[in-house]
Amino acid sequence: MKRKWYLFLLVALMSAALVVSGCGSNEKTTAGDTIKIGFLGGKTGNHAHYGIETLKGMQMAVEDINNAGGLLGKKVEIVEGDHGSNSSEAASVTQKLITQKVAAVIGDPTTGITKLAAPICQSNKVVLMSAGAVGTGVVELGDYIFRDCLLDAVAAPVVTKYLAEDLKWKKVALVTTTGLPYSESLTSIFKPALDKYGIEIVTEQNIMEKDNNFSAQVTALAQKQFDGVIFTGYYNEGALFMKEMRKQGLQQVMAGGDGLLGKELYEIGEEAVEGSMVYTGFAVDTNNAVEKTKDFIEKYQAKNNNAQPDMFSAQGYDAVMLIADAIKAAESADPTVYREKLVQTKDWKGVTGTISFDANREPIKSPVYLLEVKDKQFAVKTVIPVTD
Amino acid sequence: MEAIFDFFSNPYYIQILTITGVYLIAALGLNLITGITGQFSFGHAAFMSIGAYTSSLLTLYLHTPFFLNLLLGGIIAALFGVLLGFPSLRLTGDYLGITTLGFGEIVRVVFINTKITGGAFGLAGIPRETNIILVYLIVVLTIISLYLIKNSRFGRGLVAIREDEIAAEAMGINTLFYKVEAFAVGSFFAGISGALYAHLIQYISPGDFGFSRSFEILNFVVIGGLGSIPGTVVGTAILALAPEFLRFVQEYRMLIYGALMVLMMTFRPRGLLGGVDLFQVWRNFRHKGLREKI
Amino acid sequence: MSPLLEMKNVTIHFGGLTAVNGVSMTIEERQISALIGPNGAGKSTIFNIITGIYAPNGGHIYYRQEEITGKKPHQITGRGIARTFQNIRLFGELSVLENVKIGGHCKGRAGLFGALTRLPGVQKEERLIMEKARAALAVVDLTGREKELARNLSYGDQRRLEIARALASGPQLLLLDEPAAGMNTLEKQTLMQTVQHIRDLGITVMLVEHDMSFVMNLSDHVDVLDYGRKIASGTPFEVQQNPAVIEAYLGKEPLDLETD
Amino acid sequence: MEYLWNLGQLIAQQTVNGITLGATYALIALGYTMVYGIIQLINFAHGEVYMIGAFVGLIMITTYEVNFFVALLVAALVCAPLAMLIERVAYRPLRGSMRLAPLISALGVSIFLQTLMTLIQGPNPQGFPKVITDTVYLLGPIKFSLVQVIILVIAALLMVILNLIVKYTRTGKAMRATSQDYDTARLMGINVNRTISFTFALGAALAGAGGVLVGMYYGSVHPFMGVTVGLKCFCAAVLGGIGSIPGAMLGGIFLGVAEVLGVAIGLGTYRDAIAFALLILVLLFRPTGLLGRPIQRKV
Repeated sequence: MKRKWYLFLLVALMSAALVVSGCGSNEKTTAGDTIKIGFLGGKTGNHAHYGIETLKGMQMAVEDINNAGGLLGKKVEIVEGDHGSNSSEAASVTQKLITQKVAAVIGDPTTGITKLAAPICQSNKVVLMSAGAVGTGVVELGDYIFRDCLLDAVAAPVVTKYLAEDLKWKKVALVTTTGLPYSESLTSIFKPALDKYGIEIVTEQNIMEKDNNFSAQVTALAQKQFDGVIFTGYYNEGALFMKEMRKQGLQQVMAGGDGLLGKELYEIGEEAVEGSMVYTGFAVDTNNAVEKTKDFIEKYQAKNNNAQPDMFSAQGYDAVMLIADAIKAAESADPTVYREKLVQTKDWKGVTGTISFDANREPIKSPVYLLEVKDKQFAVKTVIPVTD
Repeated sequence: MEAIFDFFSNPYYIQILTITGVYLIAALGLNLITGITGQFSFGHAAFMSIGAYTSSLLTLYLHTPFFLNLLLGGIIAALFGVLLGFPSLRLTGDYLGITTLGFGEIVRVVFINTKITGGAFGLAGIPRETNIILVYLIVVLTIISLYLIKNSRFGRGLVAIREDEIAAEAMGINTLFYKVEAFAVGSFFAGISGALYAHLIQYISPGDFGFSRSFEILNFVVIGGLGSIPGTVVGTAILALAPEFLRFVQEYRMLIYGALMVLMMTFRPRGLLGGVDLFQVWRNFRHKGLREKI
Repeated sequence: MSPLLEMKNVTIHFGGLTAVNGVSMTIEERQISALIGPNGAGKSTIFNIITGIYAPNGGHIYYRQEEITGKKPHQITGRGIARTFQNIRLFGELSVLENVKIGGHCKGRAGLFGALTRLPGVQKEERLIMEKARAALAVVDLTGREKELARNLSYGDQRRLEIARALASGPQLLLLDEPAAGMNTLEKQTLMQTVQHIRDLGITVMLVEHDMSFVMNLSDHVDVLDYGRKIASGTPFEVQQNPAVIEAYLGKEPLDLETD
Repeated sequence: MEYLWNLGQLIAQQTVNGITLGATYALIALGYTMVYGIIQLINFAHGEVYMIGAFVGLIMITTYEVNFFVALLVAALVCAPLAMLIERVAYRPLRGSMRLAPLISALGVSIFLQTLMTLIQGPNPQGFPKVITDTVYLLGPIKFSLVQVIILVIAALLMVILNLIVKYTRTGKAMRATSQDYDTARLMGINVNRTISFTFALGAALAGAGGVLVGMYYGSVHPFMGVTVGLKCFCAAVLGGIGSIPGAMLGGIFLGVAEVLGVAIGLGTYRDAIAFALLILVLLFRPTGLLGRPIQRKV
């Protein structure tokens, strides 16, 4: 009998929880008070890092807008939707944001979840602005789907050109993380670029995400001669891969995309990643930064114990600002209306550089920052403008 | 009344109820395999993925009608159930469990390495065909099928295998064949569920159907009460909705979810409705009610 | 007339142990035969070989002149051989009636398709199985207790339920593995009448039993095993006089020759 | 000829790498096999115990700046009571209920510990400081790094200690008796609860040490590191014959070598499937694993 009481208590607690959460989402907000912007991302789970940083950037943008008098005379407010890095939950969360009448959904830097949220936003005619989904086939999912990140299709060729012409690389080893869409897609972009600028791929190796033993692949690499490694995966594997290379006595450096960007790269990789190169659409480069960017960096540091902002927070900031500017231009927070203005964005200046949307709504961003690990820090090696 | 109307006009609630229904179909299939026939299966999500990919690929490349694709998703999943079942159902208990788990992982890795399924990128742009009415219609059909099976010569054979396999054999039941059949039917429902999932979420990737999803479905069945059909319904409803209920505790959500699993098991080791005959409970209730009236 | 069941030179090894060694025997139709012998003589193993749970390493088994050696248990049951188990193996979580209905499995054919469609043929079959089940319960006098759970029955009732379950399959040969174990004298008396009744229904009975008075009073024919070999065979009277049998039992388990 | 020489060298080098990987698998597999041997439970939370061992090692080295070997010892000492607590809270109340109940409870513990660690340490991988220098020894054409040598020596040492405990101590004998026959052991006056607790502690200590070794070898730890490794190590235990201690060692090393060689011949993308494919093959032909006792059908 005693046990049953616990059970009832459990059920009662859960139903109470339902009521509480149900009430929260059901409250009727009159559309006139505020303009709501939805955040879709993981505050918990595997990809929480991206989600938390994106949200920080968004919150700073909203603060700036509200301090400057709001948007169309209204306050802007963020509605948070945490999907716990879980795909089937992401669908419900997106749906929930839409029922809360957000003017736009901003978020998830991961391509998979963006693709999942896209059809829901599209069919409800709500703008989805992903602050980082770099994979292929994203904006094709509908004309309400946007992204504001540096595309690898733009950056990788520019960087390859630099490797070939300035660093005189002739031969490379190409390492892909199979099972990781980001990495596979980046590899498929690098291959024609390497070919175009006359760099030969002497060996291709595959690794797995969350893997930590690369001795087999590195042993295979050791049999070849090459100038450097093109690594298309994430920083965790990249750092461990370089460690294994040094362990086996190989001294080449690697170059890769912004998947390698994270302090973990040198925290895990230590000396092994010194000299490794990473390109990105945003870098804390106080010497060359424009006023707007400097301002963002300072504000971020003031709020976060002097920590430096990363790509995700900067893209989150720009995403909100892009939407806000389109709303301002259209004088309406209705997605079906301001979308027209958003599409026309040309040479828009954000904290991450200049953004234009091309005919397919793909962002063309300039410049590309090439960073280098130096004394356990990312230092800007060169800034390459994108001319196209 | 208005509250109910509000509830059903809120797409967010519709969405989570629909996805719960989709999981319920898979869970009912697993209940047939694990609850009624007593065979461990730790790779149920793999059959969901087979159904999901089959139906999505047919829709995207051959443009065949949705209902046909849905059905084919179930049938192909059932065929794989048979294919896995014949060699592995000779194993028992945990050995069968770990083999099915291995099968699930192999299926996932194969999907990652296959071009036409989009590899690890997954498949996007699957048309939305699933809606709440269709899902619950299939849920009802699934429940009816399970009741029909449970109360038939075939179903008695399955229960006999669960209770005592050697005695079941001695009763003239071809145990291997029956187990494979149960596996096929369970996988069929998983395949249907997967196909519905694909046409609801509109994007699938191999990672959506890993072993954690398999265990999630097993959770629904065990916590509801093995072998009990209402139990599976209750278990799935509670556990599939729990992460949504628990949203208010934010990042402590999964912490509480994990603790709840342990608590539920320690307080009701046979599951919420395990060993409870609802008809009996209802009769007792009515009986009592009558007596009080007199 | 040819025998119902014939074993020729059957041998089985478990690891290094030869549990049954070149045993041949015949079971005549409509008789009650008994298989006796000290503990570990291989009696239950022979049952398991006949019913297909073990495949013998050598020898042949014929049932109605057809070879059934190495067939699967369900095939053998399908041919009309049913059994009970020494350590009761009922379906404990199921009711008495459900247990017996599962026993009647062989009497039907409906599979998955039948379950889902419930065609008239299937319903007729269900009624037939129900009839058989009730009849079998009547034979062992368990009528009226259909809804009880098998595991809640008393030990003696569980043994009788096992017999009913075996009967429901409509066998021509019924193998009873120590049916009287754990029963009191009164229960044994009733059981004896039941077994005789079963024989009168035209069913051949073969039993393994330790209770000698039970065996000697009931059986038409007795085979004696010792260390996996057959050492004697004949009527109860002949067997009791056989010096080899007396020797086998001496010092182990005194042969209870009292035949009250 | 030179090609063959290179190939031979490659295979030999990969085998050495595989054995190192396999030795860490074996350490974790031992915990699975001992617990399964004694209460027939797949302890799915074991992978999380390993993960916590790795984090304890990390914290000891970075925050308390202790010696690597001290960190190893502390990790083992923290994991042992943790596993005993898990057993007490999540498994003991379920002893005697149906087989799947403790399994679900184990999964609950697993989710709980992962989330707890994410809350405390954040979801990102963390670097494990380099505590051992990158010295490389050459044995003919084959390279051994100092880290590899340390892992092999420590793993071997731990397994020897385990064998001594199981074979010669009173509790070890009680463990073996309980795994042979639970009820008889209890009737013989063995304190079954204590023996089971001890088994969990022993397995967890090995896993904790394994976690630190892996953290040091690969230089990173994260809250979800126990999931795949846990499953693979359970595979290794089944492969070797679950319940058998030498079986777990053999299975772990076999799996490690097979995986590394599989990657070397270009099956890298199928890496996670290798363990399971091997397992299924072995089970179909030897249903109780390589060194498992064959099961006799009891009638």
